[in-house]
Amino acid sequence: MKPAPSDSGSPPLALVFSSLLGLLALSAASSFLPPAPWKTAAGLAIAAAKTLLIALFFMRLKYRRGLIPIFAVAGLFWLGILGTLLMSDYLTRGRL
Amino acid sequence: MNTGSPLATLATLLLTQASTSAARIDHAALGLLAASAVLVAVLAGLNLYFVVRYRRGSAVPRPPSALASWKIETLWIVATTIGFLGFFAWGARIYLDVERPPAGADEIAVIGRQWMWDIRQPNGRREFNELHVPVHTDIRLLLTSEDVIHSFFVPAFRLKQDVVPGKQVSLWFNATAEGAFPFYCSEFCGSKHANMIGVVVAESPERYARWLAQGDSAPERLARGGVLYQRYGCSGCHTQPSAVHAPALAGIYGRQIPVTGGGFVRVDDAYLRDCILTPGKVAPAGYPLIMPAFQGVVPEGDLIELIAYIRELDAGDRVDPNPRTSR
Amino acid sequence: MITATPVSAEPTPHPEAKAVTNQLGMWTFLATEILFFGGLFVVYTLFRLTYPEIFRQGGQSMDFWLGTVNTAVLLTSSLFMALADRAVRANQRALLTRCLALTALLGLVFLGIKAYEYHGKFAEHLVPGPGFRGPPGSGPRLQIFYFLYFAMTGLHALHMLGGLAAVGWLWRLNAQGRLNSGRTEPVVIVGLYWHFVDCIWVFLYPLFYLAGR
Amino acid sequence: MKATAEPPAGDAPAPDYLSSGYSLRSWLCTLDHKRIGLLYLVSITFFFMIGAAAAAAMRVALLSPKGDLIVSDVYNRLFTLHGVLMIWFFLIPAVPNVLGNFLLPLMIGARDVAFPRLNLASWYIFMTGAALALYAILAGGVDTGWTFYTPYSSTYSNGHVMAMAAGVFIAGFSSIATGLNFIVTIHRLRAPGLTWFRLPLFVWSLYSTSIILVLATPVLALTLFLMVLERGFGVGIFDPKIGGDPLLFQHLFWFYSHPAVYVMILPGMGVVSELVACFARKPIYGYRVMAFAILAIAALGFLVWGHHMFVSSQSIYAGVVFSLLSFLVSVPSAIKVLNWTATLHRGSIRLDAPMLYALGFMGLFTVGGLTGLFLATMAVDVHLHGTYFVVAHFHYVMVGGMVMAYMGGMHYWWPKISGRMYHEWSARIAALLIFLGFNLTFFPQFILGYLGMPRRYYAYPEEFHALNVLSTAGASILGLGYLLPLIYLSWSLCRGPRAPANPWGATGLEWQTPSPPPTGNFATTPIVTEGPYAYRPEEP
Repeated sequence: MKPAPSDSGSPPLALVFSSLLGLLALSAASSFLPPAPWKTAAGLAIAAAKTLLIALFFMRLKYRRGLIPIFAVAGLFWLGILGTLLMSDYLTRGRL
Repeated sequence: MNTGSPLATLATLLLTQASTSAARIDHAALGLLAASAVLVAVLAGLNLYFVVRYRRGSAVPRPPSALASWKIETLWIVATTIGFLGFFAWGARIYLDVERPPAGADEIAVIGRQWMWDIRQPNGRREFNELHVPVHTDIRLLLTSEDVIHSFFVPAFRLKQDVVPGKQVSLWFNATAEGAFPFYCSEFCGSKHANMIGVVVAESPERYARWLAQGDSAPERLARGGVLYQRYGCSGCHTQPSAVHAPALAGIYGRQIPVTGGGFVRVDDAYLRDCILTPGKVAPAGYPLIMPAFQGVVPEGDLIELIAYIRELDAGDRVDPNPRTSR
Repeated sequence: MITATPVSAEPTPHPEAKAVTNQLGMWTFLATEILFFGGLFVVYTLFRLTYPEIFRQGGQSMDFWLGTVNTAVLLTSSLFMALADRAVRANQRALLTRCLALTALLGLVFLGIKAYEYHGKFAEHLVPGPGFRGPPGSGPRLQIFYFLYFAMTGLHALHMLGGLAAVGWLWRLNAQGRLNSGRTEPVVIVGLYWHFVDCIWVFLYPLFYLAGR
Repeated sequence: MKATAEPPAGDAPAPDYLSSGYSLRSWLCTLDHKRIGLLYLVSITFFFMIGAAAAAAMRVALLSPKGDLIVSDVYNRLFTLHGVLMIWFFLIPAVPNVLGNFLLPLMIGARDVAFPRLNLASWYIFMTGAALALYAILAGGVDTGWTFYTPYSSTYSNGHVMAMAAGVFIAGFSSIATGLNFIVTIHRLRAPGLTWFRLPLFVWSLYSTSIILVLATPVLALTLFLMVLERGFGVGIFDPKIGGDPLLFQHLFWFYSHPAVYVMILPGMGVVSELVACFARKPIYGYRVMAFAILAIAALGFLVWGHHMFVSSQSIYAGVVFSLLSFLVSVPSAIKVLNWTATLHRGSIRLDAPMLYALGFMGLFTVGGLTGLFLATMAVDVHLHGTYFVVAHFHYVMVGGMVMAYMGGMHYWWPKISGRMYHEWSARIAALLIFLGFNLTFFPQFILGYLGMPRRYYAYPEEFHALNVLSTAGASILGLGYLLPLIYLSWSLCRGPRAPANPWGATGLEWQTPSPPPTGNFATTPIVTEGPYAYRPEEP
């Protein structure tokens, strides 16, 4: 629960930032490829990677222990409940 | 029908059972009632007994219980879970039967609008807030709404179905008793919600046939569907041979067809409805998107008849689609 | 049951314990926000699976370059927010001032670009409602795409405004000399919020700007 | 029973929270959780009275089957007003924001909640939402029902839907603020030695409730936001005309509103656990199971919302899943009822007014819970959905459950809150009147529902007349039962005898400090060495 006393071992923020810009460039570049079903998935995967970088290093989640990571994940878990059960209706009743 | 059973007789005292589903649903309800009554009686009895016996100042011994608490807890967790699952299974079984329409039922269109029920018999006879049906016949209502959500509720049949704008749903029953049974709108729909009520008139098939023949002699539903099929210009493109490259509709109902963008779709009521109102949403593969949208052009009543007509086009080698998906 | 032992008349919680309490509060709030925006993402998924074609059509009308530049702007603002956090912990108040100013400036640039985009959509009659005029060949359903676009980016923009107000508050605290390595909490808390709003945009970018490509 | 004595005469006694300031400012700008609790108490009592007046008007109107006493449009506005005010401005804040705010820090040995400013802000947010809702009512009312179903609410209704929805939306943020505050408080501010399994069950219930508030309320906010946006644009994603789905609104709405039912009942269960243990002088039977049951109800409560939609034309397979999960969530509820009964066994029971309410709760909640099984049984729900059976079930849980628990809790902690005792026999009579009046009002509605009377009808067929008259007769007794406490509690506030620190001989930290407590709650930080409910029935 306590913040780690030091995060000296962490990568410099500039490195994190350039990775973020690199991912953005990757995402933007992929949109110039011909349309394909995997592109949406790739776009979302890149977005997830960017979010992970921001959460771990900008929001310093990497240096937190105990409750804070649990709280951070709880919202996503409950969102999963909403998504799963909602889709269970729509995917088993045909179209709208 | 289970008129012989004492439970059913008890339920009849409360409310007429006039459909094949009614007795089954009453049985489940009475089963729940019996279990609940026993539980309430036991709990209330225990509470009263404890309150009197162990009232403050009474000189009864109060030794600590010898029985381990976890044993009792496990016992009643398991017992309630099993009991509850039993009722779940009972209710779900009846529900699936009640919700899945039988094949070959007579179809009557029911359109809800603020604040009336507009009903069209298979032969085109139209009635408002009255629904004539023959007894001992499977009837499938095709319901839709022109404005807000309504709900079609016949207490004597123990049946109810929300009527949702923008989609066609169905409700089936088999009336078992002759008589007049009220039906209600049971989803709040505005100012005159409480006045959106009517009567189901269940009568013998012969009387029903006579009643049906008395009405204004509109053509049969399929014939009317055929007229609409011409009037809205469907036949111009969709009846082969045609100068326009459009999918032929004969025998298409119930098939899996390829659609643009990959994948397959089963042609059912909901899909036909989509294709008529907003073509191009999920268009059949290989055809140019030239069909105009009929959203706001075809009223709900005509739509039901058009779809019924397309469904029956060249029914020869048709596969019956899963009716559940179109409920 | 209880022994009342005099510990101290006025218990002053350890500052570090207070910091954890504050951050826990902020993370709880962010869990709320995840459900708030997440519900919209679920709705988006539902409609995208149902009507894939309107997302192709609608996505093509999005300005790819404005969206990409805006993403870069927001990511950079997040960098400066993170630098501000580092500056206050190192007690570098002048650096903190500069970082906060840049964060806010980039936030304003983002909102400016957003406003320019909205203006374009209004001018092209792409706002859902009676005045909606989709491109030729599109049906009324296309409005669902724009409804989601305005709802989701609009809510995000409102959150940005909130974030800007919070950064302004930090600016004021700093000007009053009330932020230093002994009192970093306000910067940490506002930073969490700012980064979170950034993360939302990171998902909005592929979902809207790359949908038609 | 060990009541901590008043501070020794030598010390200057700290002023209690009530006499620490008398100006309006000292109340409206207070950061003291106890005063904020009282601000909530006054506000929700006011909204309760408006909501109850609407209910009374409806019951009077239903004396006539023809609907000739109140016209349909007025009736529709009355039940919407009743639903919105009672749910969002009374039931949801009742126990958490009044009793919870007042007691949570006291019960865990803290000086205040974790974020006192946020706590005060939450009251102001609540009042802003309430002001908007009242504006919507006064400007002409809303006729959608509290459920705001689309497309009626988004397109067809001509009431002040936007203002009302905005009011509920804003009040939602007050819920979130309170929930957030409680979660962090319980995690961070427990007294030394107060481990999780030494927490009173009321604290457990507040914790679970807060989780629901924090995770479900944003989805309500989102849903109302989309609905209002749809009303503003004229089209939207719930609008079938452009391919939207009205059922999506119901899904999102019930994702919040079903867990919200547990927000309304869980704190009541917590209160009843305190009352039963204290007045039976026994530890709660199966304390750990009770604590886990509360958590299980909160968690499973998120998974069952689809049982509101069995006849809505949602997928029948999804319906089966929701039905199964609904039965599972009733298991922990049943466990709680059984454990309370087991707690009475070999206790040393006194029937003071709070205990009467607790026993009433146990009976009525059992009936409410069991009738919930009727509605979770899919086939039976096909018949009962949208009828008075649902109305009766809901009121058995909400009024028979939650309000009974709230009244019991108010009486139990009244000496702590006000520093005065109330008149015991008046309280007992009121409890009995409420119990009888309640049953007479709502039991006939179960029968009405099974006979097929739909809810939200201002006029109804003749055959439902007798039962409706019976229900209205019951409502008049119920109304009297609610008026009595207003009278004798007001009297007690001015004239009641001074209350000692621990009038019930209860365990629990809140009884270890004077009545009413000083501003900082405890002169010294307590150290907890024992679990809750260390009662011994052998001692008289």
